[in-house]
Amino acid sequence: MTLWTGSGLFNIEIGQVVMIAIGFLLLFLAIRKGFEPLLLVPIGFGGILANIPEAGLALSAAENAIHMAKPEVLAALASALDVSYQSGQVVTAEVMDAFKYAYKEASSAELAMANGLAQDFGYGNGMLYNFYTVVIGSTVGPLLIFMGVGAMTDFGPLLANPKTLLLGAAAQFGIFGTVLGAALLDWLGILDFTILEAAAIGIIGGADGPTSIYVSSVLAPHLIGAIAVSAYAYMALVPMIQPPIMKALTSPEERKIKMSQLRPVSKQEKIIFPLVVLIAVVLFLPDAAPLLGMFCFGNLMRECGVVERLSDTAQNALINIVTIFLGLSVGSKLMADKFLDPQTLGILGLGIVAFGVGTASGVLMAKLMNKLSKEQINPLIGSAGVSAVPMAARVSNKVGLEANPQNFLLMHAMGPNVAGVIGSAVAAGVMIKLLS
Amino acid sequence: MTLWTGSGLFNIEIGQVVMIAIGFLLLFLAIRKGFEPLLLVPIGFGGILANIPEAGLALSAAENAIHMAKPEVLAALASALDVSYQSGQVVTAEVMDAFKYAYKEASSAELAMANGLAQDFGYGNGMLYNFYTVVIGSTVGPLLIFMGVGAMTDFGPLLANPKTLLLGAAAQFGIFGTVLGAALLDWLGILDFTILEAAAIGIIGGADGPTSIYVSSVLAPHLIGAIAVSAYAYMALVPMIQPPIMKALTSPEERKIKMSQLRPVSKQEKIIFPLVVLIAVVLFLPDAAPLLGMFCFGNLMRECGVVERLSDTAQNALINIVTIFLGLSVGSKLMADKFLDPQTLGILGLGIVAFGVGTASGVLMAKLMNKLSKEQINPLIGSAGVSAVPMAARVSNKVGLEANPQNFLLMHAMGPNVAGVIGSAVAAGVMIKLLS
Amino acid sequence: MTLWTGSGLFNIEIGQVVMIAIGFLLLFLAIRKGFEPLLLVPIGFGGILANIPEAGLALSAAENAIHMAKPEVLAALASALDVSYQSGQVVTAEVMDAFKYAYKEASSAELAMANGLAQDFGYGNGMLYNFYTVVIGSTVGPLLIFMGVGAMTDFGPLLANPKTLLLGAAAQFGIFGTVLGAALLDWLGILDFTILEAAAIGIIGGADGPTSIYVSSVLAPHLIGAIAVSAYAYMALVPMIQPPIMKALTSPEERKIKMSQLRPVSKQEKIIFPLVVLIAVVLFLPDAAPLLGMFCFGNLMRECGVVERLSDTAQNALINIVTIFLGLSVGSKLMADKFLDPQTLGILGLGIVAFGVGTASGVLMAKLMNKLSKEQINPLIGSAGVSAVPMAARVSNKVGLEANPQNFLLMHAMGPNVAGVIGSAVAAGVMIKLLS
Amino acid sequence: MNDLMSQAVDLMIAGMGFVFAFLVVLVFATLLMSKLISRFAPPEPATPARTPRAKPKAPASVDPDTAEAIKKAIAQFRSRHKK
Amino acid sequence: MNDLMSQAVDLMIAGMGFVFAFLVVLVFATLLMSKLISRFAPPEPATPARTPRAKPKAPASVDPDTAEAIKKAIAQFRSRHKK
Amino acid sequence: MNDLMSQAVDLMIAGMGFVFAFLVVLVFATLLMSKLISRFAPPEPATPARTPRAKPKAPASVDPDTAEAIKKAIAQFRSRHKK
Ligand code: NA
Ligand code: NA
Ligand code: NA
Repeated sequence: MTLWTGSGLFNIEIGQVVMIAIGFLLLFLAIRKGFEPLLLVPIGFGGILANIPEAGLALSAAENAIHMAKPEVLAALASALDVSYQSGQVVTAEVMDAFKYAYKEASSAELAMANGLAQDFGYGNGMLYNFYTVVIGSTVGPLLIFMGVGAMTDFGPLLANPKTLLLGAAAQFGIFGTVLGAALLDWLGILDFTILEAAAIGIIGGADGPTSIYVSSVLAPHLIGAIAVSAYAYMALVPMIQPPIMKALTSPEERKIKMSQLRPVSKQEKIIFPLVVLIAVVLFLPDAAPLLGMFCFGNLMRECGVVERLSDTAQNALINIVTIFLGLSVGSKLMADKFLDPQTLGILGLGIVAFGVGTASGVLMAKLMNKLSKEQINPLIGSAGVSAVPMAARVSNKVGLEANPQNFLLMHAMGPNVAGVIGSAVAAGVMIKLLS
Repeated sequence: MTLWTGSGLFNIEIGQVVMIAIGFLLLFLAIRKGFEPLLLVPIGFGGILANIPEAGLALSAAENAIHMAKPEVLAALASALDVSYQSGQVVTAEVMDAFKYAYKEASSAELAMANGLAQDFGYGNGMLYNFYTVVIGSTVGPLLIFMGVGAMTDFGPLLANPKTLLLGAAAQFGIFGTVLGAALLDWLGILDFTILEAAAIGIIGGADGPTSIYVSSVLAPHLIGAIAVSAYAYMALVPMIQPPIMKALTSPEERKIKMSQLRPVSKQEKIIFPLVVLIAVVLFLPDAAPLLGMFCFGNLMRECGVVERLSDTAQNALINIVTIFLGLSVGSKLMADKFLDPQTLGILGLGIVAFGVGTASGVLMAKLMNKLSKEQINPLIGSAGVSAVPMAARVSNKVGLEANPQNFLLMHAMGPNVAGVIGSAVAAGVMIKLLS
Repeated sequence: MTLWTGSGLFNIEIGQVVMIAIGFLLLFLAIRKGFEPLLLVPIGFGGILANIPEAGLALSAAENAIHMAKPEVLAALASALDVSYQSGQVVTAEVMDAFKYAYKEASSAELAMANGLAQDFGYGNGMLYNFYTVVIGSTVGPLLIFMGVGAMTDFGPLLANPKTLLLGAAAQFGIFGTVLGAALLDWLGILDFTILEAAAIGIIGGADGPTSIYVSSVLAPHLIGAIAVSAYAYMALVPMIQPPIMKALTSPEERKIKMSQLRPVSKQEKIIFPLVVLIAVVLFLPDAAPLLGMFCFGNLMRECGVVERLSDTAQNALINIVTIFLGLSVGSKLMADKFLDPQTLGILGLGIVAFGVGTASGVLMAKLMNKLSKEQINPLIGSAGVSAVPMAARVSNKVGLEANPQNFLLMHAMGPNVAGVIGSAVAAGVMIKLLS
Repeated sequence: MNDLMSQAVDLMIAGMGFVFAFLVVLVFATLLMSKLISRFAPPEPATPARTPRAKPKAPASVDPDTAEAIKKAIAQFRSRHKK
Repeated sequence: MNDLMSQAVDLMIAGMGFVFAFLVVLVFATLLMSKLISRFAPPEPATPARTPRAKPKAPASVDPDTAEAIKKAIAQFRSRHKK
Repeated sequence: MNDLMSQAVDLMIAGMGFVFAFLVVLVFATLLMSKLISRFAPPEPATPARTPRAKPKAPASVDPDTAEAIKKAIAQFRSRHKK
């Protein structure tokens, strides 16, 4: 009997069915459509695991104990969580809600006590809960990914043409425009958001996975699932989202502009550039230090030439290990009660706005720069400022080739592309500074 | 003087000498005899380290403090652990036992307090204690190994002939038969076991290392050393244990049965199969979700073809790192007071019974299937249902070749072989569901 | 405004400027001068990150909360840390010092409570603080490096000529002579040291990075930054420090002594040797068990030939991952208030003394052995006993070649070189046994 | 028969029953899956787009130039060998 | 305009302002850096000493002896090929 | 001589004494080990069975077919070279 009453089929809720279907959809998009599979395969799979009924893989020991609702356990938890419940009292839906609410609002001392008690009664933290706590709760996961991305990034094209940093700055308008969009939805009464939630949603416009996960883990952890899925899905859709916007904002002549070949960049410049960025962080924006610090550290390991074995590990074994756990951890937040919410639709809708606004801002900034300077740049590389490395740069190149088959923009677009990574990390630092 | 009174030679106990000798024996078996060296080298070495007198590598800070028995420290611990001991009281053997007993029975809050106090007095957790807590206490170690094994497993032969799943089911009789055997020993008054201990011992019959470690860490952590050693040792002995049983239960004609070549299996089937298993877990056995979930995740990463770098890391760097720590952690449980117990002899004796019963059940199931179906299968592949991948499949092949030098059973035996892995994980889920 | 008052430029202190400059100096030495870059690149970068004003990357949640000094937070912390501060009281410099002092002296229970409260108020542990706690606070980092070093070490030359172990013993005089030097500076009133600090400084003379970090993390964690920097810097300077001493203590004839070719060493000897060392540790010095145990485990994995995949991971992915975190963690201790202290100058001065004394002792021991035995050894290999693998052995070879271009001492010097690693680990065990 | 014995028997019945039930379901689910795939799915699926950051781990240890030269050398050797 | 709206506007102004300020500073810092390097630093820096423990990860999968033989074989092949 | 000084002297005496004692013991233990091995152990031990899961990490980057062809090419080259 226990086997049947404890089975998934007996306990499954409609929300869990929907979320498992969403998990399979993510796997389908990742495997068959090639949507950022490195993240979406673990996220999708983690989402399915998190919604297995009765398994409680994404719940803490105390949450699992509350879910099982044995009266003697609840009585013990009641004292730890300050809920009015006496042993033997009937466990009604209100009682359950009171426990869940109390757990959500508990101080860290109360949480420690409640989880300790639950463990004494034989309940344990779910596997995904542990992964989330270690990898995202501590913020270490996104930072290590960022270190690895730094170790994979070549700043050469940016150094050859530092002006393109401005394109990476302009594209961050996608972030803040989206915050405004969320506020607008709230003002119109369509959806409710706090400023923290609005900011976390905005960061989707950064088009950078680890930055999105880092910011939402700090500002609005309950939205991390929807935000990460939105960010990675739209990054995969960049080849569809960007070209119409790019073409609408540029004339065929502008798209044909040929850019002069990039000058060669010396080894020393590449070594010193991450340190220059680091100094700017030290002086101006300490709150971007974790993200940009690790990014610059990874890049310095890459370029300095004397720690290849560390650089290689940061780009391979370490980033792969962290990616597996990060994906599963993000997936653990794809739970019905948090994801099946109108807010999620809002996040998906605002996400595509974010990418569009960022793309447009980058292109328009390029056109503005052409107005102010003699040296002409092809405005198509402006769209690469949203990040989405290296997809956005490839899109610039492809649209450029359509206008002029001799015009190879790829290397020129890599400059704003990596500038966009720095730009979003700076925007993330500003939002964390002002809001947390 | 401290150097001499603190030396191993001055403090060593006979139990520690015996355990260190057992550690060397395990190293000998692993290195010279090739007994599952990937696990038995770290387990054996960890067993030696855990028994170094006075080093306390496998003890927590509080246990180390109790062992050192300084009166002022004991007085502080007395209040945390609720032992009646006043500062200055003579430290007799009874006092020490009272502290050890109180520590064993302490709630998690008391443990946290006791370990905190011990740290304030300068004691620390032993290295192996930390490894055990992180890798096995959290259950993450065996699960990651299982993920890596999933990423190394090719379900092709199973998919070509799904009926062989039934052979993997039958062989799990080794697990439950052994539980019965343990109960019998208890009934006859030869040894004492609880049902939890009996179940943990039974899982040896699963012939799968990470499953054994996972189940015993959940049901009977104090037996984990003996169970893991027994499981890995008998897996290494499969080429000696299985053939006599296989030959006794089959006629030469049966052993000569030639099986038709396996059909080719498409890429899509391989991708979707782990998801089918996952759905079955979702619907029927949530308690198998951690083990089978990670196994299917590893296999999906392998087959989906878009995350090679993650699959490669899961099969190499990550599984190797976890194996090192898992082995040392299991070794930390090879301490005299827990291992040198008649129960261990019972575990070693029951373990070989478990392998034998599983082998026999698999072979008999194959014969039964031949009775019921026209399509004949060689009963020698039934023994591969015990798991012990890929050793048991090779044994089937070898015994088959002895009967008929043209009869290559290896690929046919791989089906029940991997089915046995799924079967034991399901059995593990059932036992955890019903008993914990 | 928050952006400006929270910026680095507004808040930076002179001490931080100096420490950041020191971080850049370490990077310069590592990258341009090749000073042990695998450690000094992460240490230097970590030092810069730790000194970013207002970022608090190297501080715990409670330390960050105290630094921000919001009255309501301080009031809450006051009760946890037992500081007399009422809500609303003016936050003076004395109040801040009272909080910092109370935090430093707090028991582990008080620390847990204070950090929990700080987290409830939205403060978090700095990234580097977390790294330090996990990697060095738990002592696991240096031990894993040692395991990897063991897996990279070939004991062949030592086994071919075991007498050279004595050279590795003699060179440890550098460690204890430096302790004496520190005591002398204290006696002369030049600097203040405790015996724990003196011992931790002495270990620089072991010329072995992980041993130095391990010992100072146990005996004097506040000095770990200066000690690690000093140890790695002087290891890089071995080619400059050693030759003058070696030449001053030897005659040209001694330097020309040709040594007979080393006998071949069998596989079995290499497999059993780490176990012999382990038995010696078990019998005589349990306190060296963590260091030498992991070292022998790594070496056994290397030599036993049946766990290549584990040995490979220990030598590559795992040691690289740990090196990254260990370096950043050590760098986190390069904070102005701890590093910019006359003690640091003392540590740098004593460090070079340590290397010099160790070098001289090794050479003199070799000359003494030549007096007592017929079989002559070239005293130049004595200097390799300080460790600094494999730099010191190369120095022996180079100085030997200067005296006699046909005299290749490299393999002969590898014996004392690895003996020095064992010797310093033994010395570390003795100091930990007697002092902690 | 004592309590442990009856618990063990219960566990065996429930356990083996469930293991067989689960794997029998899996047999049918697998057969169904294979049938559906062979009917509906294209025999050779379009290779999905590879993720750009997943650069191949094991770089060719021989550079392309050399490799081509080797290939030609081998081809030449073989053509001679046949004669 | 409600409170959230005004917060969002403030955030945008402060955020975009800061992002531009930061990256403009970075443009000038980078230009300055490149100028200083091209003036003061040697165009080709001395290769720094490699750390001894950093043994190459990917060992040559062909042993040196064989490699040399291959090279000679290729050279021989090429010299013949040119004829 | 103050307290720290005397502690340091004590530490040195105990420490160097112990280090030498330990390593002298190790010298004799090592010599004994080598003697025992050369007497009792076979000079070339049977290669222990490899663990099946330990698949080689670095796959041969040249496929066996090619490798053999190369070997032959080299052999041929060498035989010509000697002439
Ligand atoms: Na961006
Ligand atoms: Na099995
Ligand atoms: Na040394």
